[in-house]
Amino acid sequence: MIPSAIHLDAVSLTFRDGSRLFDGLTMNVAAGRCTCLLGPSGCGKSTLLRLISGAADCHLDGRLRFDPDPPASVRCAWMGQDDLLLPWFSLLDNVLLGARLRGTLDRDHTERARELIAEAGLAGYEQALPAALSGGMRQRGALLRTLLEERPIMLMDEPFSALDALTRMRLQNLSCRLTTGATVMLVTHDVMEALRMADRIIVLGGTPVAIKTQLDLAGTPPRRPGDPEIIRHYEPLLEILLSEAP
Amino acid sequence: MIPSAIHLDAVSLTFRDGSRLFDGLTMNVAAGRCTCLLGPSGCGKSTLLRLISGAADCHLDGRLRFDPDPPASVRCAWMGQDDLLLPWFSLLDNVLLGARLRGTLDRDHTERARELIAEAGLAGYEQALPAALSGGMRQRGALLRTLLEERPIMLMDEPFSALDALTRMRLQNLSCRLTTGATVMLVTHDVMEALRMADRIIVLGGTPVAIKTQLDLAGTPPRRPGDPEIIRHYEPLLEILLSEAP
Amino acid sequence: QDREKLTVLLDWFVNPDHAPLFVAQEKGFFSKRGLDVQLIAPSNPNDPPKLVAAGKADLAVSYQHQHQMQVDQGLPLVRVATLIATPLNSLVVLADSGIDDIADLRGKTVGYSVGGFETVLLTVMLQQVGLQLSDVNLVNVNFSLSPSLLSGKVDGVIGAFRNFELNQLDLEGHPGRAFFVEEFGVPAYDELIVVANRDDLDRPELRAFVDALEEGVQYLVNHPDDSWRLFIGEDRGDLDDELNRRAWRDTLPRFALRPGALDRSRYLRFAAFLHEQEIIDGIAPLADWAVELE
Amino acid sequence: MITARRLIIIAAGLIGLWQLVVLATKAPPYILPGPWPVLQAAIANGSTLLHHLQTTGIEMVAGLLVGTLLGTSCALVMIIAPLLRRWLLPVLVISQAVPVFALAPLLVLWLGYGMASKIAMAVLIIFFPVASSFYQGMRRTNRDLLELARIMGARPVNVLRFIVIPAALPAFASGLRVATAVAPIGAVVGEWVGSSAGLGFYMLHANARMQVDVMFAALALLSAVSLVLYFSVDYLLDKLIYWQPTQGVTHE
Amino acid sequence: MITARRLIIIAAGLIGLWQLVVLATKAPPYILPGPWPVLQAAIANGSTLLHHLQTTGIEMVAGLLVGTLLGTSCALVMIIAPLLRRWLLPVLVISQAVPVFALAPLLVLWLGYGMASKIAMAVLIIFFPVASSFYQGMRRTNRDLLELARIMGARPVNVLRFIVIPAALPAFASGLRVATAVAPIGAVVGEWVGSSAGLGFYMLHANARMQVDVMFAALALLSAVSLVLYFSVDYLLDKLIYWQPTQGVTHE
Ligand SMILES: Nc1ncnc2c1ncn2[C@@H]1O[C@H](COP(=O)(O)OP(=O)(O)OP(=O)(O)O)[C@@H](O)[C@H]1O
Ligand SMILES: Nc1ncnc2c1ncn2[C@@H]1O[C@H](COP(=O)(O)OP(=O)(O)OP(=O)(O)O)[C@@H](O)[C@H]1O
Ligand SMILES: [Mg+2]
Ligand SMILES: [Mg+2]
Repeated sequence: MIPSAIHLDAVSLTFRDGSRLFDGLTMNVAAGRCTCLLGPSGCGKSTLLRLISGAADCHLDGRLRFDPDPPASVRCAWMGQDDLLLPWFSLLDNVLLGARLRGTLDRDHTERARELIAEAGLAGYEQALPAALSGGMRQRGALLRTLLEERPIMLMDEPFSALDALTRMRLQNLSCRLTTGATVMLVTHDVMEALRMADRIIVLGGTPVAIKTQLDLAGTPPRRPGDPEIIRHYEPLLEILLSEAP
Repeated sequence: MIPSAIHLDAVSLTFRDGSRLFDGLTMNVAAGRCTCLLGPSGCGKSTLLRLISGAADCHLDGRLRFDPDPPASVRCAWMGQDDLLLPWFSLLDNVLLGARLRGTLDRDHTERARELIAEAGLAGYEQALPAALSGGMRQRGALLRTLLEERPIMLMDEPFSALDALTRMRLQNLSCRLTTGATVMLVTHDVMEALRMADRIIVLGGTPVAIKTQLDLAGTPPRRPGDPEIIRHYEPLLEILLSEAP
Repeated sequence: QDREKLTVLLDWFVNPDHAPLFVAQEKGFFSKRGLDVQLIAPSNPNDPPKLVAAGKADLAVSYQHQHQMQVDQGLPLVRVATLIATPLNSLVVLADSGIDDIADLRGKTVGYSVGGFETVLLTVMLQQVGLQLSDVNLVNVNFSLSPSLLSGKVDGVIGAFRNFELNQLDLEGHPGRAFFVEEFGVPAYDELIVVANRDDLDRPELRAFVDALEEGVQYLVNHPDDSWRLFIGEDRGDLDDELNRRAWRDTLPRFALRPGALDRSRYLRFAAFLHEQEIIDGIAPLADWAVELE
Repeated sequence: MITARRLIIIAAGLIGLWQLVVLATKAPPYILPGPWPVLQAAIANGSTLLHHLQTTGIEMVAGLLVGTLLGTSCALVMIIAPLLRRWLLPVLVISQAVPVFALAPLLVLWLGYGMASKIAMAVLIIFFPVASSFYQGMRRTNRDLLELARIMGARPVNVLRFIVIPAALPAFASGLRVATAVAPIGAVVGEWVGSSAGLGFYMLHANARMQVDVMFAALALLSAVSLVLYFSVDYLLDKLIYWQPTQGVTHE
Repeated sequence: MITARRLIIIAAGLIGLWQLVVLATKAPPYILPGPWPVLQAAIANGSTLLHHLQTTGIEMVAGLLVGTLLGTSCALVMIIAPLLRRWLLPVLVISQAVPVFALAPLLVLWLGYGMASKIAMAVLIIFFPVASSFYQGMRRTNRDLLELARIMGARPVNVLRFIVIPAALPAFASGLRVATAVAPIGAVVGEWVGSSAGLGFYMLHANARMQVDVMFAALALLSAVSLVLYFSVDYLLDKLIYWQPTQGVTHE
């Protein structure tokens, strides 16, 4: 699996209702690295991920390039802000959705899914329907479904937002392990999370929305909570985020 | 508006599928105070809030008491983990839902809703349908809808989980201001948030789920980020949350 | 064993009008001539001749006026036998309705079921007393003749069969009064006939069928009581009620005793009548649409 | 929206299909005439057809309106009063199982031979899909929304108005589409109750006179009107559910 | 589930209602007989009725099965091939506007006088609600789910199987409920195509001979069978959509 770099050149979007987002946004996402997107609510993070995944329902001006450019059907894995679990499938079946949809489901894959489910603290809930799961459990299901995809580009929209500190840390570690080598784009509102997971942090903001700050971090994610890199960047980053856009 | 204390005596729940939750849980929530619930994902925080709101679809053993006990129709305001915005209503109409459902909508109320929407950073989106809003914008809509209710008991399930740091802080402040005097129960996974907002923090955990720790905080919420009470409790609380249940 | 299959479509549900067919069937008059006759009842009297024309059945029970209209429309059909040799159609009112004469119908409502022919009958009858069709209100009651008359929703109905609806009304305690069409300007005609596809005329089975039918009629008039038992026999027990018994009695004298015989000038006379009333556009040579089988 | 050009293409396609069926099955003209003789018959009887179409059109639209009203009312009653539902639902189901000819005399007895009995019959056929779909749609309202409303101390009528009914609109629309498609047959069947005008009446009449081409001309006219009615309603329904833009499942 | 006791109560209620209508409207017995003479007629013609019921029962079930199959197939075709849909949908709509008597001779011509033509007619009436509702349901599949599947590189057939079809099952169920309710009339109308057995035939027959009580006995039997069929299908459909337990909107 060769990871792809993602290049956005002067991107502007127009939604169906005519409203516009971005105004010539240019962004480069390094191949094989984890890029975390931070930015105020409503600034366009989710839309950006959808755009890259091909799921955005809007008109694109400007250019979106992948380098190298794998076929669309094996390019991305995407975890949206909603869990999008299928209510008629058990947790296990939901986690296995990708393979099932491609018709490539086999015993190994199922075995692996079971292991990951256990690792995510969901052992015993394999056969439960989404309606009988808690919000955080559903989110973990969606995460595992995404991680099992193993694509060159992994897009994750606030994947740990509904998890408690301990579970969150575990799943961050799991995610890092399973996405090593892939180009990861991760949207989060948790500064600590961004600092743990990212090779590069991009902060969006302003009107029109543009890159406010870009920050490259040393060391290999996931960083331990007390990592000096985290301590060094925490306060300044938070300051940037808490500062009002002009 | 006289706030109610909430008493759970030896509560056990049985879901429709026969699975059980809690085993004689006893919990007292002080009247007029803000109680934050922390605990691992899936431990039953949301279910607890639903139980108190009367929305839980399960069998209750044990007792649930309110003191004083206002009529059910004016007892609680509830914000679930999902935003539950009505897709056919604009943001403004969604925020006004309570009054509209009770048939008490008037100009003052609408004016107030508009003000709150602006205060939550959503000015200009009053007429937008939920489908055209970002996740965090929808969550703010749901929060405002709840805050406008002004009930003796305010139940909020991870109300800020989809918000960036700045917006989150603003809405925490807004919430504190608008719920002063009410009994607030707030579920969160963010330790800092709990320390800012709570008069009392209850940590759930273990099997069967029980109260692991209970912590009373001095001072009036919302505390400022550098507040000594926060600094004092942050590390120990995080430790408890990160410690494996036996 | 290898008897010739012959599918015969009735015009309507099984009723005493079909007695000769069933007597012939039960007495084995068909089978002894090497015929295996299957009788099928439709619910729309228009369809059977069409299906014979399309080759989906061998014979159909039809009405003379319907037959002539279909021939006029180019259907390759030929009358090969007659089942009932007099008109049955009549205009019926309730006896206590105060309508003693057709002239009393002025301004009243008259129900009918079959557009075209029945309205023509009514027109001609009204003409006898100096009225026009526009002097009455016409309503298509779609075969719901007696109920609409009984419930007072119409004052008269055209298309009522004298052997049937009159008895029906009587049994409900409201006797009717019939005005017979042939007594009010309509030339006499055959009510029920049997038609075949023109291409089949040389099939010997058809003549055999007519012969069996004739034998059936003869048995019927000679042994009416036994025939009744044959008619309601076996799986037609539900036909055994007062109405059918009366209808049976009233139908007996109306069967064609020589089913195969054709009164040519009577057919041409009726064709002229239909033509005059603009029911048919032209009059084809008789041999094209009505024959006596050799 | 369907443009005039597309309409013409579709009409041409349908007529071609018809001709194809005639040719392929070799159906004789007195059972299934081809488009050409039917067109001639239509032209020859144009004004009569249009005259009868008027009657049937009124019946169709009136039947659709009254049927929709009755259907939604039934659905609402069943939602509001679950106890009543137990009694109403069987009656509704039976109402669908009763054939016309059994009811016709009753309707005429109660309503006479005027428009009323025909519309009643059309309504009987039209209302059920609406009632059933709308009821099922309302019954599937998100439970959490209902709980939210209850906690808010909502008045039941407002829960219906602002939550349950909008949530069931897609289901209602689906039922109304079925109802619209059967509206023409509802009107035609209504005319069998006893009538002196309308396309159904005229078809029976032509059928009895063996004017098969005239009957098919009436049929073609009825079909055209049904299509117009159906696609108009379809368009309006898509507008009505403004928050759920329709799109294909596959990418066109 | 409906218990035997509840069934009896409902039956008694319906019969009471019937008697009430008779008394209230003073309908004469030759138009609407009361329950009592009808019961007598039912007993007197018991074996005949049951004999005809068999035929109609087979037609109903076969019509429902084939109709559901055809309906789902049509819906699937319209979902899979939007281009084809443009042509298919008008044909389906027209198929609902064509009255029986126009089609009957055609069906007999093509399918003969046997069961086939009757079932075909029943299917024609039954399939549309299924096709329409199922299609609408599939068209409303959550867009995000479809995008997710596309991103996953799903095979289209699997998207249908695992996402689109399950998502449309509630809508399908709603359509199938309507179809089940009209299945009896479908079978009855099918028998008008030309038959010598079946409750529809028997009713027409009894009607033509003014045996109104016998006709209503057949009607009552047909109604009872429809109710059983409807509530069986209703029950099965509730089971089929296992992830969406039904509940009342109001609190019973
Ligand atoms: N309807 C249900 N049927 C069966 N089990 C249920 C049902 N709803 C919830 N549960 C179970 O109850 C437990 C608690 O769920 P709950 O949603 O209250 O958790 P939570 O503490 O809010 O978790 P999270 O932080 O992930 O939101 C979970 O284990 C869940 O599986
Ligand atoms: N379908 C749409 N039509 C119109 N506007 C839209 C649509 N989808 C999103 N938007 C607008 O685009 C902007 C960005 O939305 P997006 O969901 O990308 O934000 P976000 O950065 O993910 O925010 P959050 O942190 O709250 O999830 C918002 O202002 C939103 O109103
Ligand atoms: Mg987002
Ligand atoms: Mg929860």
